Amino acid sequence: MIEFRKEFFADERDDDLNEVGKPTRRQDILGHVTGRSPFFDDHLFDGLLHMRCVRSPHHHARIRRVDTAEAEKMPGVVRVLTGKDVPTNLNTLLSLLDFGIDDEPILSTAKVAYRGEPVAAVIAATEAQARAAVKAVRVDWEVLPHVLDVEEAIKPGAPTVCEVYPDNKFIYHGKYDHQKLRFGDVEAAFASADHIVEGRYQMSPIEQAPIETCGAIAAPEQNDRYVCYTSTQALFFSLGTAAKVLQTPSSRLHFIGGTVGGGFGGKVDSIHEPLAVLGAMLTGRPCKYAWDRGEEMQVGAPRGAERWYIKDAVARDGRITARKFIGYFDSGAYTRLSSYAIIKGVGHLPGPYTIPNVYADVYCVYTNRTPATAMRGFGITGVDFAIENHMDKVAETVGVNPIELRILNSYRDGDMKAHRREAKNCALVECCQVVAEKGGVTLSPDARAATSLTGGGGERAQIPNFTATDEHGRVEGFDTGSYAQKASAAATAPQPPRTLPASQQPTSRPVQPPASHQPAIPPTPAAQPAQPAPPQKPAASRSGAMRFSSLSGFRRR
Amino acid sequence: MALHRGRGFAAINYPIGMNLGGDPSQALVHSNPDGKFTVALSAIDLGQGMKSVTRQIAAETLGVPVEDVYVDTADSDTGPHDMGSFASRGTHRMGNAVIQASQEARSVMLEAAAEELEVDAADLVTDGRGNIHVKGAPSRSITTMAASQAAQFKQGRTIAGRGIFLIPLSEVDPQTGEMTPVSCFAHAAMLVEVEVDDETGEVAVLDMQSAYEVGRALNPKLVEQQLRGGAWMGMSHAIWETTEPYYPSRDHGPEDFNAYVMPGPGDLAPHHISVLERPAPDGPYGGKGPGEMCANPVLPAVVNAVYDAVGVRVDDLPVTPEKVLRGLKANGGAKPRKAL
Amino acid sequence: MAKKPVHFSHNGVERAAFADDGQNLLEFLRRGAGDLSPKYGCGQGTCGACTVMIDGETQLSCLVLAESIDGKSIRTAAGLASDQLDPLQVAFMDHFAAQCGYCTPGMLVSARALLERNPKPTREEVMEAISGNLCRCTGYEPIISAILAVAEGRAQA
Amino acid sequence: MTSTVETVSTMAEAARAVAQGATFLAGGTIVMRDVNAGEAAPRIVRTIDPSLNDIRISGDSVVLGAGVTMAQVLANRDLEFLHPAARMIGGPQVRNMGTVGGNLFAPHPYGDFAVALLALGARAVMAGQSGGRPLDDLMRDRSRSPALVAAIECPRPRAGSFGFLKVSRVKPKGVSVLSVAALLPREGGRIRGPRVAWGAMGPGPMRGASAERLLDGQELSAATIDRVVQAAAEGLSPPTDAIATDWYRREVAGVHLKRLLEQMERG
Repeated sequence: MIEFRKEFFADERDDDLNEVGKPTRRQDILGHVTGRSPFFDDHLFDGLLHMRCVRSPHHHARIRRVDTAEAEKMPGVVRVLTGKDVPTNLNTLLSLLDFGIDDEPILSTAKVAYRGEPVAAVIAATEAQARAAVKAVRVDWEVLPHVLDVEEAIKPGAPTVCEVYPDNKFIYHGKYDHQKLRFGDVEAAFASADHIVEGRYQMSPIEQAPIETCGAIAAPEQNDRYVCYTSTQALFFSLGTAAKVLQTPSSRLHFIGGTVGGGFGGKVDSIHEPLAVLGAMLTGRPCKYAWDRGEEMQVGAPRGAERWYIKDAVARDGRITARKFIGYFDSGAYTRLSSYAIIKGVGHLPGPYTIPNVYADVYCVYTNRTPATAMRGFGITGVDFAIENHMDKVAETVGVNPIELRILNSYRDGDMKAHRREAKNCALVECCQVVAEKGGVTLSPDARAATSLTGGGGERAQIPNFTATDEHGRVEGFDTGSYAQKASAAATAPQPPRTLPASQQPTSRPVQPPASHQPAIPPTPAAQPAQPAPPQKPAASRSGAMRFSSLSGFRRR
Repeated sequence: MALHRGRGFAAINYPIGMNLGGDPSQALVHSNPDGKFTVALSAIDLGQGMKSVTRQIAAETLGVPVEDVYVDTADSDTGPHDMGSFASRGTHRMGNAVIQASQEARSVMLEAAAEELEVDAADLVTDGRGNIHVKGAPSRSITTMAASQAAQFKQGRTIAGRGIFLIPLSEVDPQTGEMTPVSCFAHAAMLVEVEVDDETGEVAVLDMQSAYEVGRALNPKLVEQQLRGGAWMGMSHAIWETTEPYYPSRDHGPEDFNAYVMPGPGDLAPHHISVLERPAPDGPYGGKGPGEMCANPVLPAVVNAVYDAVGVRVDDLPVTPEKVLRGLKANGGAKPRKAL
Repeated sequence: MAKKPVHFSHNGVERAAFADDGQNLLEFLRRGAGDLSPKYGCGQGTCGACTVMIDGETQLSCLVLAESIDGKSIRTAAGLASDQLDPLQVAFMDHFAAQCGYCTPGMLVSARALLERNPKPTREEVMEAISGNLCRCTGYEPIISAILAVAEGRAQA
Repeated sequence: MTSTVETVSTMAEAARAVAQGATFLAGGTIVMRDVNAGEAAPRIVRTIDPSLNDIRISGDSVVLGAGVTMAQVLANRDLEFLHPAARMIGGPQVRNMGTVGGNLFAPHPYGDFAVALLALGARAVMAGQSGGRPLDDLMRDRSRSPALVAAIECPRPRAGSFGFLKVSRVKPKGVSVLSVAALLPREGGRIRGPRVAWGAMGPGPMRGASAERLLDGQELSAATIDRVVQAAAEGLSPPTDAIATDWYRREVAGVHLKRLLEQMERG
């Protein structure tokens, strides 16, 4: 049930290699079948302590008081940690790459913004004792209004989920409350289109569901160092995060992993390592922090939901002449990796097709749910679902065979893509042809004759003469800068960013097309009226000191 | 009751790696005195086969049998920096770093061999079976073990190499989104056949016909693992899974695998895979990364197939029996289209 | 905390150890007996990663009270190979039936139990036998193929 | 709360402990899960009393010790009428562990074996008490069992008069969208005293009163089935969970009952 179609692109390939291309057995397979592969939890320690977290039962609540006194007296309990025990109790994962502002406490102290958010961590001799003590921690909550829907969250007056982003939208480049893609002029194309095809698509939140849950074991090692066995998908992300959160030189941390029971994106967040190492530091004993299955599913970050609105201008023959996207990523309560997934997703638009006019506004939206993170196909799977569902509607609208439609619009070598780079190494046409052949779908002679190597370039290689740009969604309060250098800009921002009132928003041309053209696309989000000043955002970690990031070198924090 | 069959199609491309932070990966390669090589990484094998594919790449580049290479990962004390295993970056980024490290180690190994054979290193080739010989003169040869021993105990050479992959940091234009997002793309097309029960809304996947373009298939069995398992996951995303069944409500979120439904062995559909290989010019031996994109075409293909079967288009995933049944009731029953 | 003595046969070796009150067999085997082949996947009985054989029957060790195995015989994936690998282990290698490897020990125990009571299972019987063992990587097909290959004598032992 | 487990040698001792508030541990699939989650009662009792696993077959009824597992049911040819239900409980491991007695108390969405027993008119024999008590009583409030169940007495249905169906999202093993069991005794072609029971259509296994009413005294004709299907969900209060909404369960209850009845009619 698998074939290798070597006849395709044969002249681009030298198939005469010694090892590459061979069906060699996996290096790790003997360990797997004998049960000897060393996963993080397969390292045994005498006197291992177990950590479990006290979690919010509310979607959104202020923390009035955390009382750990009773829990501390419970059998087996060695220590109960709260936010004050965490040296740097505010982080954002991509801060290691200077992308984004620290927005998420390790153990929250002021408020919680999703159900399951940790506010204390119990360390006990057995897991059962830790579970029992978790129930004995008393938290005095003041429940706050919450918002769960992305489009509700960006309406004026919605509760602020994360004080760093008071309008519930991530700020791109210190300038805009969304990421823009502008290529040509979609509105002009809509105005002259034979057909307009619109759709709304909702990608569901999904659990990575590795059979091994996420976790780490840390233990004191010689020379004042700590070893950490971890299920991480990104060893140095986790190491760098632990060093930052614990304010400890990375040289004191010895991270071991690499043999992981499935990840699918759910083991990038580096949630467990800092707390496991902190537990080992504060108790002087080996300490394990891992999710149980219920936590893995509801507290562990899922693939975030995405909502997409797509509007196409289509010519009678099926050629798509313009495509407009409005996208909302549901980031949950904090940023984690969603802000970057949008960059990646925008670079992917409009899918594997050459469309002369493309527009996208994509929002990273905060809601009172479990923060989202990476999952297999991060930033792409959701929008591909939307695009390919939409392509089917286009095919039906113009009465073209769905496979034929893809080939007709497919990108070819030499075409200009919407992010202004030339398409190379394309192979979509051939994939479509092979599947059509296997499925007994008859294609037209043109579609059969098409190739990825031909038909591209020339006029299709040109960047449009005119691209409509605009300033909507402009915010003030950040220094402008590249998306990759924004942490330093944030450090100097005196106030949380604000969206400018509509009257003050500069626009180079109207971006709102006539309403009749796009009933399914919600209006471009209107600027929000000024709100009362949000609670002061935590600023503890934003001193000006230089620190070393193991991922991106020295930088100012 | 009636069961209705329908077919749905989707095609996708997939970006390999990411532009964030230059997306670096490093590798160190060295031999022991027996001519056996260790590749030290801090990459993660999540099941995708990182240890195995880098092992084959190292062996190919070094010119030694794969059995003579062991990939040691991940230990932050010994493995140099790597961004991690995500974004379909592992094979491409780490593969390139391993090639570079292996090339450097190989050149030292050939110099050691050249000194023993008293020839010019540039005239030497490896046979991939543990021997180094003069090009065109197989009898003038030395084993990699002998060369390594000479390097260690006689010549004082370190048969080792360092490699890194790094792309220039790409800015993103705030106004237009101009950027260099990634370096290459994988591709796929998928035709799914489903059967829909018009009384219950239940959808069964009957058959999947796919074509995946993955760059060079560096290990065809590892590629097949990804494509088969990934397509299963795509089918699962399409019809079964979600952490929030009533999104955006947070109610009834599953907390175990009985409530978090995924297709079982009895829900499988035959999956007929065709692999196309258009080597990526910047990929390790032309390899890309099939690990993520394999799932993506299945989701829309299933949605399109359900529409083809009964005329109900479910625009919000997953395609639960309830959504299909509500659609059928709204349409006044099944409206088979059979357009494909 | 009360400790309870447990005598049991572990992959053919007689052993004695103390179980904690309320301790499950999974923890007991892993931390008490040093057998790391059964894996924790859920602690709820819903994933099968902790599957072991108790007196020849597959059970979920996370849901077995450790002290209840007193006098019983436990087999785990770590005990499948003797002088040589079990044919199922070889078939799993040949068929690329493992990716991350985390479900593999439990899957192999379920497969072994199947073949011991039914050496010539149909595909449906294989699917039924592994239906309590979740795999997130493979899509099951290579696992089914590997087990059928052993049953049909196609795998090399 | 951490839990303490006592092991006693007889059912009588176990029954005393249960009367004092202890939780009884049998197969472990329910109680050990709670122990692992730190949700179990502080005091747990188990017994090694072998009578718990007795199976006694007589002409018109069977007695199953409360500790009989699903696998033991499946291994017994005299219990063939219970095989369709036993086969649908969990995967192989769970069937090797889960017991007849435990299934009576399995929370939603579990308890499909109890659905079959309820339709069959089984009675629960309580430890230390003589005579059985109808499962209908026990199922009314499963959270408060009056005593420890020692065994189940179950009448043997006449061939072809009993059927069971479970609907899952996952195959071959998955939890219930719903399950339904029907006992249709016939007299001269007409159904007399039918019993229909539902799983996952209420807080626990429930009798389907409306279906029973419409079946009683009727021939199992297409017209009868149509009437039953229309009213199938009446009086039921299905929960909404991750698997399905109450709306969906109501919508398809009749469809699946129809399929069960047609399957029984075909034989």
